[in-house]
Amino acid sequence: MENPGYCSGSFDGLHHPSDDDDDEMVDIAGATLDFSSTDDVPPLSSGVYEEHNGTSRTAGMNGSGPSRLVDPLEDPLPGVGTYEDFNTIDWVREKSKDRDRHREITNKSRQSTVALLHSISDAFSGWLLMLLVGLMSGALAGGIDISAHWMTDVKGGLCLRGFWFNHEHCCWLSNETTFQERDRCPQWQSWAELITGKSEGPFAYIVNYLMYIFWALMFSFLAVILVRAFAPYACGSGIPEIKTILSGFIIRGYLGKWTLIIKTITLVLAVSSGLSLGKEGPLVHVACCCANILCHLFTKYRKNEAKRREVLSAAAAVGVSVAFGAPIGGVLFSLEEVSYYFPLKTLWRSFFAALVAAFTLRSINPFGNSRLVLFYVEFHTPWHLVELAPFILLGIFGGLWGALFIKANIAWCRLRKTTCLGHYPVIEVLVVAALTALLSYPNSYTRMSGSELISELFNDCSLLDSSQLCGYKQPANTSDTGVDNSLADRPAGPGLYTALWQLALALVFKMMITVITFGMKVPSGLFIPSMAVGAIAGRLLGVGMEQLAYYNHDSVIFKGWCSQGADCITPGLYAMVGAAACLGGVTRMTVSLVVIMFELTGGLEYIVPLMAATMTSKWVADAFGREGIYEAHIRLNGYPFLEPKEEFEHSSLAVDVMRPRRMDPTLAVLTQEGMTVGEVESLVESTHFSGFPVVVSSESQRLVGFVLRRDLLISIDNARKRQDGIVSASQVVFTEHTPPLPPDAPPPLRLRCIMDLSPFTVTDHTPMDITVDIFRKLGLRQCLVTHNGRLLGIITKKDILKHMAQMANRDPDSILFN
Amino acid sequence: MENPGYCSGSFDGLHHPSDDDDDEMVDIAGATLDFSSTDDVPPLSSGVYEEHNGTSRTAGMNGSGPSRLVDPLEDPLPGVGTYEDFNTIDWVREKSKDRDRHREITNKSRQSTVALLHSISDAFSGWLLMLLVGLMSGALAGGIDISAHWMTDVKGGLCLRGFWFNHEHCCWLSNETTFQERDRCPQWQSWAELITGKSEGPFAYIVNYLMYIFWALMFSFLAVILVRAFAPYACGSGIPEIKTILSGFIIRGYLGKWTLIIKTITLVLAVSSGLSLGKEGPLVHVACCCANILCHLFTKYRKNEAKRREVLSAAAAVGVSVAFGAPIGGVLFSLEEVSYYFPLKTLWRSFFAALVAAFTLRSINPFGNSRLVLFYVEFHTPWHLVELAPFILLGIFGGLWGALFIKANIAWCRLRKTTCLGHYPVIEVLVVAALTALLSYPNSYTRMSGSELISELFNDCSLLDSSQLCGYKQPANTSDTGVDNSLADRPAGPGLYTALWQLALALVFKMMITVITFGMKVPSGLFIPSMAVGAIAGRLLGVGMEQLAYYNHDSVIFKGWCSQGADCITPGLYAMVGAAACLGGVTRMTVSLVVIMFELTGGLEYIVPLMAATMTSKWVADAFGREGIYEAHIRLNGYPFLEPKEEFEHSSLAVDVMRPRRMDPTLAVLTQEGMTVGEVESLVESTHFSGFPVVVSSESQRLVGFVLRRDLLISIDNARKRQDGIVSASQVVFTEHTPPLPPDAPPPLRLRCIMDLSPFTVTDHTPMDITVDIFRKLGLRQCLVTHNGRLLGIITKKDILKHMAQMANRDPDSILFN
Amino acid sequence: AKSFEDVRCKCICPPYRNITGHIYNRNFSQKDCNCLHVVEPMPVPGHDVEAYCLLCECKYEERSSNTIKVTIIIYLSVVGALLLYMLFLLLVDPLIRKHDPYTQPLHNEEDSEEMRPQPESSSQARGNTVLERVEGAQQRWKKQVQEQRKTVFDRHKLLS
Amino acid sequence: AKSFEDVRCKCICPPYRNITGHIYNRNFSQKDCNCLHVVEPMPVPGHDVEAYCLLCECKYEERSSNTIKVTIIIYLSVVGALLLYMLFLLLVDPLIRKHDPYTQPLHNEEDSEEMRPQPESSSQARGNTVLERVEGAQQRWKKQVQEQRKTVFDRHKLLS
Repeated sequence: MENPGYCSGSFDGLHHPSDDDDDEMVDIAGATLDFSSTDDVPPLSSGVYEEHNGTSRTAGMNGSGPSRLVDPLEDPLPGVGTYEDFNTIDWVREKSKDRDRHREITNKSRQSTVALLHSISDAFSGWLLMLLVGLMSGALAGGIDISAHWMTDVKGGLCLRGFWFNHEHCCWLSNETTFQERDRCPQWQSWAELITGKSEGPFAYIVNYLMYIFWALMFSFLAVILVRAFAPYACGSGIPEIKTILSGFIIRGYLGKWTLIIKTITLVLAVSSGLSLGKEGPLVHVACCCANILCHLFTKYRKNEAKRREVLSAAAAVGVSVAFGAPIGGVLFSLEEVSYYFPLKTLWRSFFAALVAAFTLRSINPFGNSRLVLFYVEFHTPWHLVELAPFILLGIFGGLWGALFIKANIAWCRLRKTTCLGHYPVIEVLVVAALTALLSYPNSYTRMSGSELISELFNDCSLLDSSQLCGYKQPANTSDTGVDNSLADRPAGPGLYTALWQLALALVFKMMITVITFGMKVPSGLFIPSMAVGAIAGRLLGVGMEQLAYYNHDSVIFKGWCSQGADCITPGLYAMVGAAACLGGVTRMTVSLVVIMFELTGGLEYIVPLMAATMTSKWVADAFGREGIYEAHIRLNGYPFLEPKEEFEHSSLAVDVMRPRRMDPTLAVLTQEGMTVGEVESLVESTHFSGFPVVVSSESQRLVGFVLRRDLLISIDNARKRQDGIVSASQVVFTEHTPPLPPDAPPPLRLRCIMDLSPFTVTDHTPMDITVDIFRKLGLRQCLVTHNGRLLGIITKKDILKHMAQMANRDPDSILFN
Repeated sequence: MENPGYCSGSFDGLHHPSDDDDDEMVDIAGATLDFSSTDDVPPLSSGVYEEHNGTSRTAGMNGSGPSRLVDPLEDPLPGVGTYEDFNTIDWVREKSKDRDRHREITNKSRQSTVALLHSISDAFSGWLLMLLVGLMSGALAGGIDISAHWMTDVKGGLCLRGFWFNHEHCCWLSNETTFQERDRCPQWQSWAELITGKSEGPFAYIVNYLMYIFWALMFSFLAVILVRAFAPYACGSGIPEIKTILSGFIIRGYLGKWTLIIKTITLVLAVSSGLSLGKEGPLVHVACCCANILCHLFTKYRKNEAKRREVLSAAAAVGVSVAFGAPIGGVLFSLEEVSYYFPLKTLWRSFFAALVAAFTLRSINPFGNSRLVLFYVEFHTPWHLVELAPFILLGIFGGLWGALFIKANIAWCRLRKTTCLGHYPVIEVLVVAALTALLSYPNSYTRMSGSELISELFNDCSLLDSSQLCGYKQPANTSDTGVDNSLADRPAGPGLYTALWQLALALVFKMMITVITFGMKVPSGLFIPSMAVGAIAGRLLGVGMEQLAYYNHDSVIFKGWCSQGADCITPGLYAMVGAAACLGGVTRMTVSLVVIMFELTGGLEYIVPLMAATMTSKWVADAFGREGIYEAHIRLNGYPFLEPKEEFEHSSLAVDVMRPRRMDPTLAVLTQEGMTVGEVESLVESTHFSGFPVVVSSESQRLVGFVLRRDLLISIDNARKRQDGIVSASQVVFTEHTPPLPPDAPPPLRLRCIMDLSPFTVTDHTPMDITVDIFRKLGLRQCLVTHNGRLLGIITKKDILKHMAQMANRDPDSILFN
Repeated sequence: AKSFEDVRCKCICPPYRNITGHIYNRNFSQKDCNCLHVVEPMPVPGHDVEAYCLLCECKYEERSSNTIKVTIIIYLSVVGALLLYMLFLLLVDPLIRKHDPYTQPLHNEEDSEEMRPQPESSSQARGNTVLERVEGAQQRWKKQVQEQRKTVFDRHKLLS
Repeated sequence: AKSFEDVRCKCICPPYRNITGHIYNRNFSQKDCNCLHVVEPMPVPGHDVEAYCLLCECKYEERSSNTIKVTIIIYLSVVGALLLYMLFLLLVDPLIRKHDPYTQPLHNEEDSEEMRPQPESSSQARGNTVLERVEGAQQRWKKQVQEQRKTVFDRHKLLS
């Protein structure tokens, strides 16, 4: 190369390594939107110097800010090699960049001790990062648990011993608690007591009711207004977006520090407001935000989108780990449900991070019982093979509800997206919160929070329990059973019948309200409401089975295993199976769900019932629609997500999908020599493609390489400004050696260094199933199509998604992003 | 096409759909070796008719036997699309075939009810197959457990109540057992009692000693002789080969029915002979054999090498699941250690199969204690953070031992492979068995089987135990502790000191003997010996720590958590951690190992100690050599295995790796028209490549497609024999339309249908790291290299492996297979 | 060192013969946490104590009231700070910035659907004083939030 | 239905005061499996029974002696059959086949390193009688085993 300096950073001097790098660092997470959000408008139009500044800022966001001058591995031109917002990354290019970087460090490490230390610290930085992510997420989850618990109780009253205690901790040391009312103590005052001084009577009830509604409205209003004011990206569950981001999409600011703060704060508010939502999905988002922010501390991850996504996959595991106290389940959740590219190294690291997070959370001990979740249960009562029948029934229920929920929720969200309903997000949240509070207060099972409800339903009745659900008739001779203080099967008493009615009403209410709650503009998870629905259904079925067994324990079915006096049916187990079935129906998880439930209960005995229920649930739900709630939301929003689970079923060929179509004008290509800067610019201006193939000549159409529009524009603009003699008539040269030019011609612009010399190609006869596989497995953004060595066209990820939508009789224009 | 019938099965009539299809079916599993095992000799040389027969038999082995005539998805010519022995499959081609098949069935299912039923049964056949694999493997594992337990005890004596009872079951109902000697009962007679009538004294000891050696020699002789006579593939652990097979290699007969029978039988013999080996690795092989044999029942899996490998991945999970009673651990083992292509569907299915197998095994109840493994333990004693230090020490020990073991074992195996030692496999086994028996009888900890030893070491001492390891000095006041019957920390007594000395000797012995045992020509797993070594070391350290704490419980370290009378150190836990560390050092498993250990103990509490130890162990061992024992054996044997865990570190380009090299003659190519049958044949004869690119013309070198040597030869030979007028002067035509020929020319041979129209290409500038990634992720066999649209060369998997060997300064000729 | 009010031993005794169920709550240390110490006064005569105690379940529990206090106070102060800042941005900021050039882009953006970045604001923000730099950063951040708000709330492109 | 000898209740009682440890073994059903029923005669006086029984650990266990019997017998017969077949192949087979054309390829293969498949044997095996077909299959199988043996034991190409 005659001018090697050009391509390797001769413009570095132009960039001010000023002291505002710090400021840039601060701003890294909250990423700026320098370029417009769609790529059909060229981002470079407002003068070159500003543009240079703009791109350098983008590079800063990508993390190349402070160390730009010291690191020789830097991109040759600032901005080249970065991505625009709402675009998809090229996994191959990113991974290749990382390998180059790694190779450089390894080579250097042989030269000096400092470099050796640097290479060692580089190798361990991944583990350190994981440790930090685990610590931070665990601490945040602990804070969220404590605050949410307190805020939920604030709806009912206040503690006089210290306003920061929730109801349970207020009565922690009280001796006034009785066997029937375990949490009543004088230190805890309901709002009626505080305001009117009376704790009983209809007036006090009305005051409490009103205060409950007031606080619910207050909390939900605060939640939605904070989201709207500071971080609109903090709303919703976050899992669909994280799935898309992990598959390579870029949404700047989605995992930034403001999103983190606001999501953490408003999640507590939303959960405490009594809305039918959980904190599990948002916790995954929170963990991913932590990971993304901590990534900026390490050069290796700051600069590489692919490496960062590995960390984010691990963070998703951390989120579930702290949400359910299930480190292994979290890792499998990340593997099965969220992640796109999950190498083994990430498996190890996410396991490590999940463990660290679980331990941090345990040491915070948010519930005061050394457990990570409120609804941890530990039973070891056996189950009988005959019981598989009701478990499968629960699976069918879960599958049906899952399918129905997805359809209803998507229809509702579509309504919100397309009609004027979407213009009043704040009012919507307030109306739903008011409705929820109004309807849920009278029923004690809806009044309590979702986790408490699940905890109560999972719990098995023993003599020690006094809840309504354990309102069995007392047998005549209690003390005869001696040491055994378990409750053998007994007839249901009036308390239990009341509880069953209330539960049935709660079931209907939860099923309705969750449909319109999920998708509102507050942080909202789906796990807890789904599990609550399933747990209620399961408990109802369990109690029913129990009574059936009690009244018919001589019948053929129960004879063998259900002798009188034996504890043969565990309603709590049914609740657990039901919860798993409903959650499975909604999310279509299988293995990870079973493992999560198994870690919740600590018993390997129940794997088979859980597996039977989740499998049935998945199959039943799949019969109504192949996609889970997250995929449905991804599709609703038109994210560029290539589902790795689904096979491409159709027999189309690459030539059917590629652009240009048969009727279209031919593909816009650059030639490796002979085009002038002006011609290139007008070609780029007149089209909106994000990249251009480079060919030997337009007659032969033999492919040389591929140039991205963004890189091309940045390079030309920089060259025009900085390089002497580059005018519109200068030739653009992509060859290795400059061709002979006439003596009076202006100097050529050499751009080989921004050209991708190894573009992916397939032949026109390649079946689309293979092409889709290549895109999925390698994480491509585009692929060129050749016929007998000649360039024919191009297939982008968007083309494939559009084609798939068309094949499924959906609107191909629903795919919005590249 | 003018002659569409030609390419789609016009020769089907030639194949006899005779009643010996049954016979073929029987022979399917024990696959024949029709072609020679190296590909440099063309397989087609002995006349055309016989060849046709031969290939049809090969097709039968691949499973297309019985239903060949009814299935229209059949390959156009029998033999086309199959693979030779010791070759690598093309994943893309196989998966594409399966998708075609699926599409066909789906399309048909809309036409008739029968076809719909067929499509449904096809969809569920995967699950059914998994059920069968689980049942069969579980049953086999149960049989192996029972037989091995009995045979091990036969070395010591015989039961008079029924010769089929082992020692424990012989004394199952006996009342004569005492607290000290728990398994002594009159029904069980040692050989000395049976032969001489005396049970005590030096003479009886000598008789027992001799009988022990006799049986050990007998069993090992039987094992090696059966392996040699009936199924040489049944020897060894099997995991390296299964890894290679799962990555796409073909070893016909390796998973056949004779291998299954012989491996099952000889595994029991080998384990009972007292050799330092375990049954876990071979159980994986056994499960894979089951899966492969059962695959033949389902068309979907019989015909497709890629689909079959999915089932085999699940079977590997099943193997570990029954070996350790750890279904989740098994799935993770398959994912982390064995599998190459592991889609989510396989995850679910392998989990299901692993569960079924574990339940089958549990219902067989081989140990009479409702547990799946002998060394199941259940402790819940807490551990303290300070103890992490000894755990990490154990990790370091495990890592060092792992690295040392791998080096020593590989050196020994290389010796066996290259020197005359390898010519006496039977004598080698006998010598090692005699040595093992001779040295292990005097020491009670080596005399017992590996699983029993581990079980004893894992066990925590309570008052109920009477083993030597629990020989603590009795405290003065036993009964004061009341309900608590655990053994609080106490000074070691003379019994324990004896045990410690014996354990130390056993440790040295096991470490030595395992090195020369693993790799002998009997079925041999490595898990149990590694775990035994680690467990001994851990127990020693644990007892040491315990005594340290006892004598220094006022020192700074122990003060906070180890008050007098409290049970603060659990030597059993140390044994467990040590076992995990050593196993981790040898195999380099991490997550799956932790999960297996956690399922063995049933307690989530110990995840952190286990994780700390395995991670340390892996890091320490990796510092001495990156590869685990299985990868080391794969490399020793030169299997074509492209390690998915390792990154390709070097900066070579595709052009550096491709053939022809710079000095070589140009690439042998076919042109799409213009070559005669004779020219093609002489080109094929004169080279030994397994495939040829087809180009437009030899001047332009523009790529059209790729033809496999095997397909080409079969097609030409068939055409010469069956098609009128095909002579050596006939033109071979690869184009879609026949070019105009002179009127007197013989009819052309049209071969477009055997040409792969979508060969993979990369450009010459593609970095090798990207190319390696493509090969790995897509499972390619070869890839063509182009420059500016012209064909330059070809890269095969073997080329890549050779290049990687060269880069690592190893002998590139060690890669033997394609 | 756990403080006095952070440990408790809680025994739940179910109904037994004619005695109703009871809950006993003492702040005892772990080793004293058993029925015989905690249940006081013993409601049954001496020979029944053992049977009664077998039915009771005693659990030792710990908490950290400081963690709770600190967490709740931090949480409330963050919420309060955010609310104040929001009010400031809503009410005070427009007033004091009435003639500030920074408000210009804000108004512009609300008009045009396709917002164009305004690099001059950031280049102006590269001023010398700390205040100016902070203000520049704040300005950029406000624009991002506005853009996010438009994407999510108005155009419903993401997260709906 | 479990047979009489397939269930047991085993109680292990550790040393207590001056009484040595004891193991009690009865075949009781699951519901009777506790210390009070199994430990007989009781080694301690009445008032100590409870304390002694608290130290003992009783476990109910089941097995299937039929499964064990069947497994071991099947296993031994398979081993026996294999050994007999091996002896047959080693000793008898070469004798009765001395002039049989099938032995031909066997000898050939031992000479040539690169074994060529002998399709005629399989095509001849497609005879009419069952015996001939079985023999053909056996012959093919023997060749495979020989090839495997050469690969593994002689050439050490695989599995070493």
